[in-house]
Amino acid sequence: MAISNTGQIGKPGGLSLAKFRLPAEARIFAVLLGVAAIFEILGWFLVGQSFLANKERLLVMILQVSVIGIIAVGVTQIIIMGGIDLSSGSVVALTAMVSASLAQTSEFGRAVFPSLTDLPMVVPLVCGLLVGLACGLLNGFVIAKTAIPPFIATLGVMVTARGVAKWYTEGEPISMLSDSYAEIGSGITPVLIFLGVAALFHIVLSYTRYGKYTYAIGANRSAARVSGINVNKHLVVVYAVAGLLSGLAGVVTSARAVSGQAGMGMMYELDAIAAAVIGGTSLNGGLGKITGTVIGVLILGVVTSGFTFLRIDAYYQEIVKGVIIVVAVVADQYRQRNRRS
Amino acid sequence: MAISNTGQIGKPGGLSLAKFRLPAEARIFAVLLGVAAIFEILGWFLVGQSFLANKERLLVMILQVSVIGIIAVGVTQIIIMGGIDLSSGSVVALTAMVSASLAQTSEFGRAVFPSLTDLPMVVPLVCGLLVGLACGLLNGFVIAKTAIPPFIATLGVMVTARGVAKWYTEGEPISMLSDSYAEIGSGITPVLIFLGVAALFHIVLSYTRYGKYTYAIGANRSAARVSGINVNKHLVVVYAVAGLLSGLAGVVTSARAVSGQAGMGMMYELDAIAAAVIGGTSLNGGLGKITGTVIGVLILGVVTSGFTFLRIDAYYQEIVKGVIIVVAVVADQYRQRNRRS
Amino acid sequence: MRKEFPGVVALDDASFCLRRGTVHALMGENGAGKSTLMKILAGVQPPDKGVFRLNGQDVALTSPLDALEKGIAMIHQELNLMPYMTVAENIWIRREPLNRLGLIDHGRMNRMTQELLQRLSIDVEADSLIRDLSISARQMVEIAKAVSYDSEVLIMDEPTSALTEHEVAHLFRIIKSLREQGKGIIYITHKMNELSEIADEVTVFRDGRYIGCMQTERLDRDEIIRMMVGREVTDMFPKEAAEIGDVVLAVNKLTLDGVFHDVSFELRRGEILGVAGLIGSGRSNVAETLFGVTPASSGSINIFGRDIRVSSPQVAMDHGMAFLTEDRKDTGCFLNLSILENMQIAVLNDEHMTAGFVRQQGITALCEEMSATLRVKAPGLYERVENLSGGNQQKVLIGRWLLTNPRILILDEPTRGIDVGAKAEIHRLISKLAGQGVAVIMISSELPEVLGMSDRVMVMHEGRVTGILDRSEADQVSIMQLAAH
Amino acid sequence: AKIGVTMSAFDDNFLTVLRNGMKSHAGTQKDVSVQFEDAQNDIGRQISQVQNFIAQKVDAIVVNVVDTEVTPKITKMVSAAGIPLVYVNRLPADRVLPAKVAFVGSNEIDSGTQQMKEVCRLMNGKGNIVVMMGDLSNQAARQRTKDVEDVIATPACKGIKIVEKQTAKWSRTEGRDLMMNWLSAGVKFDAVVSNNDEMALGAIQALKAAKRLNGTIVAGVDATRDALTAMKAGELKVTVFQNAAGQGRGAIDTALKLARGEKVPAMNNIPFELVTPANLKNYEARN
Ligand SMILES: Nc1ncnc2c1ncn2[C@@H]1O[C@H](COP(=O)(O)OP(=O)(O)OP(=O)(O)O)[C@@H](O)[C@H]1O
Ligand SMILES: Nc1ncnc2c1ncn2[C@@H]1O[C@H](COP(=O)(O)OP(=O)(O)OP(=O)(O)O)[C@@H](O)[C@H]1O
Ligand SMILES: [Mg+2]
Ligand SMILES: [Mg+2]
Repeated sequence: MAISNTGQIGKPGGLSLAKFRLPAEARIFAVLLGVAAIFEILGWFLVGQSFLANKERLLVMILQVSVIGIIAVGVTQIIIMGGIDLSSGSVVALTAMVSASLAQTSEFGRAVFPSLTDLPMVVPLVCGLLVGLACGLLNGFVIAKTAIPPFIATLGVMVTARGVAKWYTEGEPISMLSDSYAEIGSGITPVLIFLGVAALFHIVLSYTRYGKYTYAIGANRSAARVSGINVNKHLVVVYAVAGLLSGLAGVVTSARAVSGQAGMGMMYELDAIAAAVIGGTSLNGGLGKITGTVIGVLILGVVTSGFTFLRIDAYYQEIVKGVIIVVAVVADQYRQRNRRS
Repeated sequence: MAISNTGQIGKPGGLSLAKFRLPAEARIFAVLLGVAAIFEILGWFLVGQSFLANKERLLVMILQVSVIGIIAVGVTQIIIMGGIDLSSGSVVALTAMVSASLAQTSEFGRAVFPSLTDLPMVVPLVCGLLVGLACGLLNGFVIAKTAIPPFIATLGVMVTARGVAKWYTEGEPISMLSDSYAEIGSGITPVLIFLGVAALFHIVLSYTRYGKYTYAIGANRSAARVSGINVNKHLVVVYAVAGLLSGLAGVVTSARAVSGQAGMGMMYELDAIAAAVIGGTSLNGGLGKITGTVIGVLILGVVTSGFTFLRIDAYYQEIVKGVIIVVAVVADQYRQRNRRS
Repeated sequence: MRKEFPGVVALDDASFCLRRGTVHALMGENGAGKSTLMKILAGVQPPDKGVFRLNGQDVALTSPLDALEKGIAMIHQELNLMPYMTVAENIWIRREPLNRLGLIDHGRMNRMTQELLQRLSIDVEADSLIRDLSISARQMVEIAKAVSYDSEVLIMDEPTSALTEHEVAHLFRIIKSLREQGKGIIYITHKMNELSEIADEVTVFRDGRYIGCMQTERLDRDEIIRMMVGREVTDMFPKEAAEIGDVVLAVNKLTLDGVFHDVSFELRRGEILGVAGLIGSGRSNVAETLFGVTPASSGSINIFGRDIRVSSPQVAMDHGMAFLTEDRKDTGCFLNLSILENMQIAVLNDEHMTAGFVRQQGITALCEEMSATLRVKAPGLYERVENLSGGNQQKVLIGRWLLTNPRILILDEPTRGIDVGAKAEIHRLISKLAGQGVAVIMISSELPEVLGMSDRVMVMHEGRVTGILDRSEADQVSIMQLAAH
Repeated sequence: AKIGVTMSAFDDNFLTVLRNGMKSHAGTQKDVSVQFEDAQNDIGRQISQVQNFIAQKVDAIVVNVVDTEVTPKITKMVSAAGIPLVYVNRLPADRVLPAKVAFVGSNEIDSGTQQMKEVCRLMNGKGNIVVMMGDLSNQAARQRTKDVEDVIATPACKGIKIVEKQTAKWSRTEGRDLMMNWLSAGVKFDAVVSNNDEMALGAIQALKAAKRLNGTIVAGVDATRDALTAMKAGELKVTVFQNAAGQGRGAIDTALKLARGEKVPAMNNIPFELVTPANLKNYEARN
């Protein structure tokens, strides 16, 4: 007894190719181009200069958001998995302190660990990553074991990590870092690290089991559990990975400033979340792409450089930045709705 | 967690079984007492003094969190309704600037509005409230009209409002406020305002339709809609009310400091959200009480005073504050689970 | 009426007419547009085109509130209650009685609720929280709420899908009394046997179009099915003979404290074990425990001769089990992921992986094949599951578990909310699997389904097994006796 | 000439006076446009702003650095681009400043030292003090606190003891709360030494409410307008004036000179000045 497939497109019993559909990233990319174009046009009128035809400026645009970008990659995964991470900025500070304290040269009289100076660059790097990883693990364990909302768990870690960063040297900044360590933050290295991390996680999220599980948990946690995914374990792993990336961001930050300071990374978590959401990641989970986040990060970079370029006063920069965050997300939603109807 | 409710609630056939249940506030109150008791005991051992048997200290405990408390009342409603508000701290700053600028005395040569000095106290008060209301309306309208996540909408307003606060006098602090205005922030007035607001909104949330709508929308938005509630309208109203309360908090802050400064209220939003969640309000919406929030606010106050009392270094304060936020919520959840099984 | 959603025409030239003092049943396949039309009538969604008349007057509704004020109330297909509010608060939301101060008079509200519930003989306390009620009690609260509007037109969208026989009978009494009061009632259902009992007229929809309308006196079951599906559906429960083999699963005194107790049974290769019982009898909980979702507190599970501590779904899957849960939306689908992602999630084990990477081509081919076998109706594998009709979502989930090549398949309400055509198809598939030697546990609240499909029937009541019947001795009466105990 | 200025914060009272000093002075010059950026106390952001200025090819960059440990890096970046650089207000950590780089400002060590020395003098070298610190991740907070401790370690002030030391994050309300907590704990002290005027003013409010202001010496740093008003009312006993407007003017002038290729001294110290009720008049119109 057969039932005919009245509405079926393509061969009966089979599935045809998916309809062509503009991917979400393309829409966000259009927003990016739009923003850049506005600055380009205004540039010609107001400054008499091209905004984009300036290699140095293009580099700075990405450079200044590389650290945010590295964090945002980790945060994107967490949001896709249905979580949130408010601790990234503080983890950046803590990592920056710890890794800087291990990257000091012996020339300096007041090293944090006088016996641990002139270490090869890899030591502070690895220790920094480990500190980040530890913070991420802490986030993950608290969330998995206690089932409290990630907002609260990571808020707690945010406050605590900042406290530990200040306590580490009692607020004293850490300077006189070795040249090889400073190398991590100089020239285009931060950009390369950011893009490398983004490429890696693009692949991981799209083509590995780790990625599939992340989306599945975000889309429907209990369904993921019934499908045989060890949800709690995966949750810990994803938060740990995000912590690791925050740690990397902390290393890059301290290498860039050639010093470690407890006030570093303030509010970076919000910029990273904003970048991810502007890039099309849904705060409800299950939806998002690293490519989108990269574009979201670039939008923030273009806006910052654009304002300086147009010599807009800092007050207006902040005012307009808030507006842009909202408008970018609204524009994205609007296009999405339009496309679907 | 189980996918179906293993608690076997209700007999088949539709009989309900209204078990006796400790209200959530009682549990949080126990946490508050526990925290206070710890400080009391430590106090006798370490300082040789009673922590609680000190009228002055009890007053300070509430006084120092009154502003957070006023904000937290508004934020609690928003969270009950299933939203979030990151803009409160910035709205405090903006309101503080605007109302302070209208509360200056003419003795002062460089008033912001030289022609608008020596105004009766009610003018800056009302204008401050209106500024807060306007910010709240902006939040509400953006969220209702564009359907973007409240996290993003209020993040945008947060950044913008801070920018406007800085722009208002180009960062210049506003001082020489009239004595009648300063009155709002002196003595126990802030405490009375906080408790008054809390009592008012306790009644509003429990005994008015406004309250019922708020819970209904947070619990099940589409159910609220099909029950005939104008969800979007109510959403705007609730955000507006929360904005109004942030405005009130801004007035109290500037009156307390007898000056208006653009850096005021930094991170207050997180403290307010933490207080609400510690007090048992669920970030998923539909659940929460003003009484719980008041207790949550008090816990923050007790902890701050307790640390100063025990002469614990500022670093440790921050570290422990993070831990307490997490532990309070975990303790609450744990008791909740225990009770249920 | 016409209504389009992105990519779907939900309603196309649909018409419908309801008479005062009658119960009008509305039938059609999943996705035929029944709920959509009702949502338009209740002001939840605006139509793209078309009008309707109420008492001879054209009306255009702007919101649910507007509909309520014009005398149209609706019980929605999904439950629409606020879990942390009381029964009274849920029923009277937006219409709370106020005292002189303009504050809500909770005492009066509770009394009003108690009166209403008494009048309808619904046994629920006015001040209990919704989250403390069983699903069926919640459904009764929804019904009470709809009745409380005292509206001219009452729309009920599959109200009985979560009710026991006892409550269905009770609901029918309520409906009949409303009919006597001269109200018009629209009643949507997939259950054929309810038609003759309650409906005066039946309208059938197919693919968003009006197909036909007839009086129930002249009702012909096959005729309606033909109108719904477009062809004859002859064999409703195509049970194939399968060779019953060795015991594959032996459950002994399985207990989950406070939920079910001392559940023991055996399951053999090629056998279909039906599980019957009233709603809330604990069948789903047993299934969840078997699959490791809620590990047992005592008792043993023996799979292929070995005692296994099934502590998580992974363990169950490692031993060849698969579990289709009863709630598609809550524990089944990843709504905003594609069909492909939904189907492949349970087979991302080492077989299809290289160093953590998914060998996508192979899996895609398998999924393609599976959806062809199951006749999933969709534009492509990359379509989001959210956009599929319920029946097709169900097929995708069945596909997910079939890809794991299970040896023990647990199906919990495999056809809940599924239309006649799709149902027959799923039944055929289950038989076929049993024929291939898969052992099947099938939980179902529909007796005809249990009777038609099972080799043996296990009956549960309040968390205990009250009997296991052979196919030969199982019938409606014997099962109901054990289920009600 | 185009000058790019990056300030460590816009919402800091003292730095606002400094910024306004630069702005108004630049307004009096011909063909000078100044662009201000707000680093919001974030060193990473500040480095990016400098890089943006370099990409912009401004004629000179003025940096009010978030934390002085970072200056070697900034010096290197800006020098490599051949753009003149002026550090304002906070003394750079560079051991030597290369050509086209200069500093205009005060030596931070002086502020806390002058403040504590005066308090010590008022206390006749003995008694108890409480210290209110700024945000601990901020350099000035640490430096000023250290200065206070250093002064107490000198023989002349040996009799002074720090009984409490806590942060109030630069803010007046937090200063007020902190003081109220101390008072309620029954802490006994003769003087309040605060890292800035704002916290000192908060302390004054709390002391006034508790009727404990009489007989308590309150000392701040910055000589903000509110602080001078409080001093005039006899509430604040000590503050330290830092010539914000002068530093701002000096920074712009130095930047312009460097941009024109003129030679300027590398270090331009504009000293801190102690303000007490005795010399209050000289300062009232200045910040
Ligand atoms: N909000 C929506 N967005 C997109 N498509 C929708 C939406 N609501 C309904 N549809 C589609 O419209 C069609 C009709 O759906 P409707 O819910 O009216 O069916 P139904 O007859 O009630 O089916 P069932 O018997 O399963 O309840 C289906 O194809 C469904 O997928
Ligand atoms: N989501 C839920 N919320 C509250 N109680 C629930 C929920 N799901 C099930 N229950 C209750 O748990 C008990 C056992 O339910 P279970 O689902 O195992 O029964 P069942 O026989 O499978 O019935 P059903 O036909 O509803 O699936 C019942 O008392 C039921 O009311
Ligand atoms: Mg339907
Ligand atoms: Mg069930």
